[in-house]
Order: sequence, then structure tokens, then C-alpha cells
Amino acid sequence: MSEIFYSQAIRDALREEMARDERVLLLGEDIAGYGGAFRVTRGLVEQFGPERIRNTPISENSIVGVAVGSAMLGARPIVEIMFMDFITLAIDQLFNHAAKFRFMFGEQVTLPIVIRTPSGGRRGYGPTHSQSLESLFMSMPGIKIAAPSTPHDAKGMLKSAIRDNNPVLFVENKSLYGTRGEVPDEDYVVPLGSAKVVREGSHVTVISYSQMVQECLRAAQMLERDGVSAEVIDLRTLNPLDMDTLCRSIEKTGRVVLAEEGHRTGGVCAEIGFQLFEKLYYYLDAPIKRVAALDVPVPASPVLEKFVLPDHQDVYEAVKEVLAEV
Amino acid sequence: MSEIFYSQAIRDALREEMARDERVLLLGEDIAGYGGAFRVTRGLVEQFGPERIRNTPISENSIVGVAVGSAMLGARPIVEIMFMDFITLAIDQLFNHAAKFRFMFGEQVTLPIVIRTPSGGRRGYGPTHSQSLESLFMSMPGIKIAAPSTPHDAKGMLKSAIRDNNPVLFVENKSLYGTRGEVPDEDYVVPLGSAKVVREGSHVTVISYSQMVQECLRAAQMLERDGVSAEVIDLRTLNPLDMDTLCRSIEKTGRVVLAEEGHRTGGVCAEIGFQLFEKLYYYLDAPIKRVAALDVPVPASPVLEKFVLPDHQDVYEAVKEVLAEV
Amino acid sequence: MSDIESRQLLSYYRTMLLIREFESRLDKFFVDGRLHGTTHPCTGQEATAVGACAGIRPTDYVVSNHRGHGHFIAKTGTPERLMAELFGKATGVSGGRGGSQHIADIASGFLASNGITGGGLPIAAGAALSIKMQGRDQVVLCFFGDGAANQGTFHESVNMAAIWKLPLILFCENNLYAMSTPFNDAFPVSNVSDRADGYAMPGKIIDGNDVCVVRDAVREAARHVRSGAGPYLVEALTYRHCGHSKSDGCEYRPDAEEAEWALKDPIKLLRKKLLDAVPQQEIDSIEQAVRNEIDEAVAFALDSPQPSTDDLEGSIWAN
Amino acid sequence: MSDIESRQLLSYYRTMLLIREFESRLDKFFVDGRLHGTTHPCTGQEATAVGACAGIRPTDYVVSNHRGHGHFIAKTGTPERLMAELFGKATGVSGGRGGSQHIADIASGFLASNGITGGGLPIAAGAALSIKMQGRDQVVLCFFGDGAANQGTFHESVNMAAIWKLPLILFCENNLYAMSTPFNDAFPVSNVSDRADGYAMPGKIIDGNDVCVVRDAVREAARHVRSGAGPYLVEALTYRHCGHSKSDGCEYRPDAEEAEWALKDPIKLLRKKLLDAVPQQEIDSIEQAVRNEIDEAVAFALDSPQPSTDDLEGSIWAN
Ligand SMILES: Cc1ncc(C[n+]2csc(CCOP(=O)(O)OP(=O)(O)O)c2C)c(N)n1
Ligand SMILES: Cc1ncc(C[n+]2csc(CCOP(=O)(O)OP(=O)(O)O)c2C)c(N)n1
Ligand SMILES: [Mg+2]
Ligand SMILES: [Mg+2]
Repeated sequence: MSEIFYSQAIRDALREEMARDERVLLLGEDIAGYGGAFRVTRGLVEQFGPERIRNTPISENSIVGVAVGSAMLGARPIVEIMFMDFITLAIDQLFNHAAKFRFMFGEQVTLPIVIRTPSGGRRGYGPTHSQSLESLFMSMPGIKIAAPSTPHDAKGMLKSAIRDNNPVLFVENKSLYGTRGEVPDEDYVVPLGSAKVVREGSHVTVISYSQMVQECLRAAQMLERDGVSAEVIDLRTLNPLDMDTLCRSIEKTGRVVLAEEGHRTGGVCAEIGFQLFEKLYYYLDAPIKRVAALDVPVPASPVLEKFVLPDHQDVYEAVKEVLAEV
Repeated sequence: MSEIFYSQAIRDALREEMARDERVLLLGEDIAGYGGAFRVTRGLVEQFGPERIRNTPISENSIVGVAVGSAMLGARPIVEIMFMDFITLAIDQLFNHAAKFRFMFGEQVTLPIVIRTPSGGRRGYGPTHSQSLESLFMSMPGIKIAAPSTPHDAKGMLKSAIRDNNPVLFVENKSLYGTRGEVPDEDYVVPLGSAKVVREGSHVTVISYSQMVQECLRAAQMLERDGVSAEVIDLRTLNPLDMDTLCRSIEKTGRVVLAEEGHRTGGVCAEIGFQLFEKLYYYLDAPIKRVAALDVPVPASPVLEKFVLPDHQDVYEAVKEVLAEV
Repeated sequence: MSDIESRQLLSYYRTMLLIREFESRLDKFFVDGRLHGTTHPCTGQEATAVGACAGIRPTDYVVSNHRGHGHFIAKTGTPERLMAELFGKATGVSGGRGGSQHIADIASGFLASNGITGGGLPIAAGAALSIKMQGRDQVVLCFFGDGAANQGTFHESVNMAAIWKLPLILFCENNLYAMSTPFNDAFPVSNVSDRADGYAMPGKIIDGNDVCVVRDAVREAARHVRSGAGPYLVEALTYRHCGHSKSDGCEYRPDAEEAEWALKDPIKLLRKKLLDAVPQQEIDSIEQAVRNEIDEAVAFALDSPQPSTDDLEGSIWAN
Repeated sequence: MSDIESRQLLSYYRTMLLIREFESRLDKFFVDGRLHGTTHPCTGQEATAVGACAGIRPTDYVVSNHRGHGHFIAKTGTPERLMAELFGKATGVSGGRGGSQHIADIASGFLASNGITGGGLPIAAGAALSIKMQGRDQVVLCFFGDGAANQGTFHESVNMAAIWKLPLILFCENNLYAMSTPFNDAFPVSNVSDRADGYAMPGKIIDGNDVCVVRDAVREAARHVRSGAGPYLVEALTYRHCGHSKSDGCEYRPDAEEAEWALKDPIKLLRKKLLDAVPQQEIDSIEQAVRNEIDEAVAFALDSPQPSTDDLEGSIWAN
């Protein structure tokens, strides 16, 4: 075990998988010498060269298209989209090409593509550099969605994503890059599609993913001081969803809070909440509450950004409300 | 009153609003002489000329961007995106520009833009010409979503959309173009943000929008033969949502089926269902059921397409299941 | 004309006729209501499809667009599974899921077609990137229309292909219209190839209705791109003899223009050339064989089973 | 030098210094931890901002990009509300919501800047379309970088501007890098303007560090586009004296190149020119005035209230 940064965990996964499988290549803006805007890929070009750590022009839609085409002829491309906000430019190649080719060509092709991208705010970058757009991908069949919250899961899940034969959106909340955690020294994977109970509890189940898991854990600590035992579940993968792990917990607690950094309306929580409601109608002791960003662009001003984005305090309050329901 | 086609209702709204307000212009591919792929704008260029009925090159993202820029200097542009599937190319200009400019520039600008686009399948056009992508827009604050199901509402709501000072996505399910209905001869508007009870009933509330409303009405007829009284609500606008109308109905019926043509997971129903659950937890007599497309691309084969897309039969069965809950 | 040459021309003629017969049979089925959905026929553009595929090697790859039946038949040599696809059958190239606009036959090197105008360009560039990185000597031939050349993907993909010197032939079928939009309404320049210089690549305008001219131009382009010199744009001027899609009556095209291009029908031109070189009877027998082949394709399609709906949602994921 | 000329140069000098001082003050605030977020300073590129805005009329419009402080100050003449925006205050041009990359001051004709590389190009074309349709005689000056020129939006918007002959000046600040990517790694041609022919528009390469050269080129471009002749591309060669953004140490740039461009510092060059024409003391007093003005802007920003959170969600809709 070593304690490393989240960004290092991603870098290690890339390095190990590229060493393991020469079909793996990286495509993205400024990923070579510069190492990407968040320096995640720093040092890789020295080891793998500029062919495999390939700087691209600023052309998001076609970068993804190039990845799709290369995958059709045997490559296993990983694309870095510098900020998740820019993935809006590549939605056509993602949704009408990457997500559909396998199914619509009668399963003739496999598209082992990973799209890595930093999401999230809390840095004062403003409306076009702070979004969490996972929910767009929730409604598009054919793309898996991974969003790990710890260095351990980041490394293990990125390895799974790279070895997966399907397009995978790999979301790295930028607030996580500077967090640390224990990571095994030997090769390991964390399978896609498995949620994890990261804190056991009995009164309420708090469900989240990515950076918001940290906020939920902090809220759980605050709640503990109030005598509330919160179980916290890290979804880790949004597609496919591991509903079993959620249901097991909720059958025990009967109460649920869902949390995400994206906008409230039409968000990830809506889908998960609906599914929980479908499956656990008779187990729930209170309506499910969700914690999410306000339905406005993420402002640059620190005061406004803090107001718009959800944090541990919001989770704490939502749990209190859920517990107050009769 | 006159009975006209849905496509005619749209055309009439365009014609009347363009005559009323010279700032209104149309932008889109083949909208002038050809009248657009579905001939909705046919005849308008003869009346308003090629400056205001402006054919564009095939450049979806920039067409929307041009609309945004023109709106900043006083135009009221209406963009036709030939198939909703192609809106994927314009997501950046829609989400990072049109949706954000007003808020993020401190309310200095208004962007009165309408994006008209035909959605939906049932024509064997295959995976890139059959999608219902409303749910993408549900999670992006700053764009209203209108999706009328009748010629009357199409005309009245398009007029509202054109007169609205915000970006409005105006969804025209292509199966509706050939449907007919009564439309007043005089000027009228149907406000955005108001749902409508299109059939009264007492046992169950069936909620939908756009073409699926027709399927729900057909299901309601079948149910009536079985002695089931279904109330059917046409949402008409997806953003802002008119939750009051839904709640009033459900407080009466206690049971709900939601229906949409888009994919099940992460769809419009998830959000509406969640909100209903939040608001009406203590009124519901059974879990809410949703009817939606399977989570695969819409296939071209008639057999497969029918299997994948939801219809009146699916609504009928869902209602039966909801009524069977204790 | 040498014997080899005339054999070759006969083979082009056969494939071009196959394409035309395929499209005209489809047309009948639509009129009769036996097919629904829509399709973009390539009638009149058979020389670009056949000539371009004749200019590359069988081991090379093709990426196509919405008007792809000709490309498909020219590349794969057979209409059967395409016909089955149009009928939505399990034996269709895409298992009935794709239909007219969404076809692939990976085994034959026909990588993809797609309903998104301009969507194939980055896909083709990506395929060429894989070829280059694997040190193979294939090329990718990407078909696209004049209209597609105004999509952002054209600019972005061609730029990447150029800086990375990818083995990509950009084959533009300039049929003077994008749907109803005449070339000059959508372009400030006279030709798509006026943009080639902006990517430091060759851009060659050719007669797209002469199958040999097309073949030779693509051969030249293939030599260029295979040598590692980067992408090459071929702009073939041609014309569709039909509407853009099923519902198009072509009111936007001047009659005189249509008449002029009718005279340049690539099949008629080739037939005339062949009549000088081979006995009429040989041509007749090809025409009969083509009709038979299409009959058989139709029979195959009709006899084929409907696709299964079992575990359709599960089938979206690869293992 | 005539007196009018020297007055004009002094005024450019003042604005250029204002921009530089603005950026350098911001830099200190970031280092001191008094500002967070990030910013893209335009230090070294003051001549393009000031020269270009001097080449258009006050009633003309500007669309900017992520590196927009200079454009803003050059167009609006004042740094106060931009400084307040950087501090996220209610008095900021965008009410504190936008921050460094998302600024607009409609009243001054500064229409928009945005964090999406290439995103401003269609917006600018659209603004030009409105001008044209309303029969007004303004122009839109759109700033973008060399990197942005590879986005699909460049191709699409320039094409539309060209076919519709829109009054749009495409002003490319080619600072030889897009973030860390040298021009030649992203372009197969030597200059952005090598692509102008592909849109049948003029493309002119100029020294972007000489404010008068920039002004004159933009004047010429403005004349052209105002006359209805369609868009005009000006490619100004320049260099940023700093990292791409706060976190960039510029390791990717050769020292010799940086040194060479340091000699071409547009402010130094202009100062030298001025010293021949006006008394040193006049220059000194401008420098002092600029420092004072920035001090005042900072005081204004610091004294300003935080933005209100009342009904934030409601404020997304216009009535
Ligand atoms: C992204 C996108 N926009 C628009 C369309 C509708 N459409 C289909 S083909 C076509 C015209 C294409 O013209 P061109 O590229 O010249 O090809 P041609 O049809 O002439 O062969 C259009 C606008 C589409 N399929 N995809
Ligand atoms: C769509 C998008 N892609 C990538 C980025 C990240 N990014 C910001 S500026 C920049 C480089 C832009 O280069 P250029 O256009 O030359 O402008 P410069 O920074 O040199 O002034 C990049 C890649 C972005 N903001 N938006
Ligand atoms: Mg064409
Ligand atoms: Mg640059």
C-alpha cells in the first residue's frame, strides 16, 4: 500500500495499462509535455512517446470521432476532454456514433474507448468550467459512466474502464485530484457496476458519487455527533447502476438522501430516486430527499458558487429533514 | 375554428408571428424553397423572402450560435434543426452559450430564441433519425422546453415561444405532423408552463406529452371498456413544469402512470416521478409506473422499432399494473 | 482497348448496373408500400462509388454516408445483405437495426455509414490513425457530400489527418446540391477543393461520371496517402438522377440542368464505350445477370427471418 | 510626428499600460491568495487589443475569448467593473457571476467573452447578421486565438459569414501557442490566414506588437466589411509574456524564443517611439495615472458589496 494523490492514481493506471497493452493510446489537448490542464498525464509522453500520448488540436467533437474510428481498427483509445464542460461539443460523436455503433451495426464492432474528464466546481472557474454533466449521459444507452471518489477506486476503476470493451465516460471531479488515499502496490481492478458501502449506519442511507461522497462522509460525522447513524454509499458507477447494494441498505434504514453536484432538476438523483421508489415503495419510511446544485449556471463569485453548489451542510440538513418525517 | 394539420398549425404560427414582428427570422437547412424536411416552412419564403427565411449550410452548432449572436442585437431567431438527433451537434452553443448568457452576464441580455425540431420514431428511419432527446434539456437550466401534442397547442404554444424572451426548445414529434385538430381562427396563445387535463377520470392519472399523449388517450379508451376511468394529462411544457395541475389530479386518483417516447433510464419521467413522489408521498396509493422506450438505439426494422418504442398497449398494461397494487 | 481493359470495364459496368437496379427496385418497393422509412438513392452516381472502390485495394477501408448503397455494393460486391437490411431482416448487414443509413460490413472493410452528415469524417480519420500506428499499409477512403464539407467535422478531421499525415482519401461526391441547397448558396468558393490548400493537401477536381477517371484519380490519391504524404482530396463532380430522398420531387433543380446531366449518365457513357469493345450480347447477358442477382437478393431478403427481440437491451454491451 | 498623432499614441500607450498594470496587479492578488479561480493574462498582447479596438468605431461591437481583459479595457476604456468582476462582486460587469472568462458590457458594445474556445465565432457572426439585416453600418470585431481556428465553429461560422457577406472582422491573435501546443503541431500550414482563400476572403498577416500596424490593418478590414464585401481575416503575430493561465510555467517554450519576443514588447516599442515625440515627463505622468487608476479600480472592487443570493434561480428567466 502507498498513500498517493487521486491524480497520481489515475496516472499510474494509465501508465500500467499502457505498458500492459500497446493498443492503448491517449488523445487530448496538451496532454503530452504539459500533462493536461490538471497535469494528470505528466511524464507519460517521456515513457510512451508522442505517438501514443498524442496532443490534438482543439477539436473536441472530432477528437472523439477519431477515437471511435481508431477503436474500430483495433486501438483502445483514451480521450482526455480538458473540462467536462467541453464535452458538449462532442455529444454528437458520443451519442450518435460511439454509443450506437455496436448495437446499430448488429454487434459487428466493439468500441473500447474511455473518455476521461474533470467535472465540478468549487474553484471559482465560472459557468463554462465548473459543470457536472453526468446526467446527460444517464439517458443515453451505450456508454458506461464511472465516477470514483478515492484514489483506490480511481486507479482500479480506470483499469477496468480501459479493459472494458465499451465506451466508458470516466468522470474525475477536479476537487478530488488533490486528495490522498491508500492504493495497493500490486495490480488490481475495481469492477464497473459495483457500488460500495463506505460507512455503515442504521438510521438513514446517504447515496452519492464522486466528490460529493466526501461531503456525505463529512455530514455523517456531524450527524454522528447528533446521535444519528448514517450509512453512506458510493455509487462509483452510474451506468450500469448497482441497485442491489442500495436496496440492501435501504431495506435496513428505510430512509434515503441522494446527493450530487449537478443541477437538481433532471439530475442523476432523479433516476436513482425513481428506481428506488419503484423497487422499495413498501420499505420506505419517508420520501427520498435529494441534495444537488441549484438550477443556475455555476457562478464564479465565491459567495455565489458556494450558495449554488451543495456541500456537507446541505446533506446534513437533508438527513435531518428525512429523519423528521413521521 | 378550422380543422388543420399539426404542421399547418406550426406554419400558421410562424407566418402570423413573422407578419406581426419583423425581428423574427427563420434559420435552418433547406427551410426556404424546400420547406424543410417535413415541409413545415413551405410557402414562407415566398411571403417573407430569403433574408428572413434563411437557408443555412449544414452546420448545426454554428447555426445555433448565429441565432444567439443575432438575438443579442435584437433579432428574434427561430432555428429549425432538421431532426432532433442532430441537436447533439449544437449542444455546446445551446448549453454553454444560449442557456447561460443571460444569467452569467448578470442579466444584461435577453435571448429570445426558439429551436424547433422534430423528434421521435415510428417511421423506420433508424437510430440517428428517431430519437426523443428532451431529457438532455431537462437538466440544463436556462432553456424552456415545449412539446405540444395537438394542432391547437402547437400553434398557441409556438406563438408563446416566439414571444418569450428566453431560449425555448420546441419539440415537434414527427408522427404528429399528419394529425388534425380544431384551431381558432383568431389570434390566441397557449402559455408555456401550463399542463392540461385532456381527459377526466378518477381511478388513475396518466401523464405524458407530445405524441405519447395520443397513445395515452387510446389506452384510456381501452381502459374505459374495462371499467377503468383514467385521467390523462398533457404536460405540454417540460420546463417549467406545471406540477400543480399534476398534483390536483393525483390527490384525487392516488395512482400515476408516466409515459414518454424517450429512453426509460434518465428520462423525463424520472424527474417528474421524483417530484411527484417528493410532493405527494402521502397521497400515493401505489408506486408510480413509467412507460418509455427500451434503453437501446431506435432500430430501423419495423418489428424491432415497435418492440423498442412504447405505445398505447404499454400504457394500458402499466395502468393495469398500477391498479393491481394493493 | 486491351482485353484486360475491357474485362475490367465490363466488371465496372456490372457493378454500376447492380447499384442502379438495386435502387430502382427499392423505389418500386417504396411506391408499392412494401418498404417504409426512407432512403437516399445514388442513382446517377454509380461511377463515383464503383470507380473509387476500384482505385483502392480490397484490403483497404471505406467509410460512407447517408447515400451509401452504391458505396456498399461497390466495396463488398454483393447486394444481398443490404437488401435484407432494407427489409429490416435478421440477415441484414446490420441485423435489421440500422436500415438504409446505418450499415457496416467490417469483414469486407466497409467500416460504417451513418445518418449524421459529416459524422463519418472523424471516424475515417481515426481508422487511418490506427492503420498508421500499427504500421500497416492500408488506406481509408471516406465518401462525403458537398454539403458535409461545411460541417465543423470536415475542418477538424482534415486538419488532424493533415498534421498527422494519415492515409486518408477524402472523396467528395459533389452532386451540386445538399438536399435542396445548390452548391453556390452554401459555399463562397467555386469548389470544395478550393479548401485543400488550407490543409496543405492536394485537391483534385474530376469528372465523377467517368468511372475510369474516378478510378485513376483515386489510385493516384491512394499512392499519395499510402506513401505517408498525408490526406488527399478528390472532388468528383456528379449528379443524382433522383430526389434527395423518397419524398423529394426536385422542384429546386432547373430542368435544363437535369437534362444536361441525363446526357452524362455514367452508365450510358460506359455502355457506349463498351459497345466499341465487346459484343452487344455480352452486355445484354450482364444486364440479365444483374436483374437475376437483384431478384435473388430480394428473394433472400423476403425469405429471411425477422430479427429477434430477445435480450435486446442486454445486446447493447460488449463483453 | 504630428501632434494629433502623438496624442493618439499617448492614448494607446495609456490603455496598453492600463492593461498591463491590470494583469500584473491581478497576478499579485493570485500570488497573495486574495483571488482564486484562474485567469488568462494577456501580458505582451496589449497592442492587438488596443490597436484592433482603435481600428473600429466606438459604436462597433467586440466579441472576445478567454483571454479577454485587454479586449475589455481597450473597448470599454475602464478597468473598474472588470476588477470588481474578478473579485466576484455585485458591481462586476457580470454581477460577479461570470468571472474572468465570462464578461460582457453590452452598453459599451462588448458583447461577450466565453470560456469555450471557438465559441465566440458563431456568436460574432450572428451579431453581424443582425446588423446586416437591420441595415445598420456597424461591424463586429471577433478576437480568437490560433488554437480556436481549429475548432469546427471557425469553419462553420466563417463560411456562413462569407456566403452572407456579413460585416465581421476575424481578428486572430496568433501568439504561436494554444496553451502548450506550438502552432506547427496543430496546423499543417504556416499561418491561419492560409485558410482565408478557402472562404474567398482576404487574409492579412501583420505584426501584432505594433499598435499602429494593428490599428491600420483593422481599419482596412473594417472598411472592407462595412462596405458589404464580407468577412476579413487579420492574423496578428504576437506573444504572451506569461503562462497560459495561472498554473503555467511555460516550460514548453524555448528560452531564446521568449527572449526574442521580450525585445518586441509592444509597450517598450511604443514607449521608445513616444520618447522621440513627447517629453519624458508626460510619459511618466501617464504611468503614474495608470497606477492610480488601477489602485482606484482595486479600491472600488474591494469596497463593493457581495452579490445577492436572493431568488437566484428565478433570475435565470427573462420576463
Ligand atoms: C447532422 C445532419 N444534418 C442534417 C442532415 C439532413 N441531411 C441529410 S443528407 C443532407 C444533405 C447532404 O448533402 P451532401 O453532403 O451534399 O450529400 P448528398 O445528399 O448530396 O449526397 C442533409 C442536410 C443530417 N442527416 N445530418
Ligand atoms: C472548447 C474548449 N476546449 C479547450 C479549452 C481549454 N483551453 C482554453 S484556452 C486554450 C488554448 C487556446 O489557444 P488559442 O486559441 O491560441 O488562444 P490563446 O490562449 O493562445 O490566447 C485551451 C485549449 C477551452 N476553454 N474550451
Ligand atoms: Mg450533395
Ligand atoms: Mg494562441
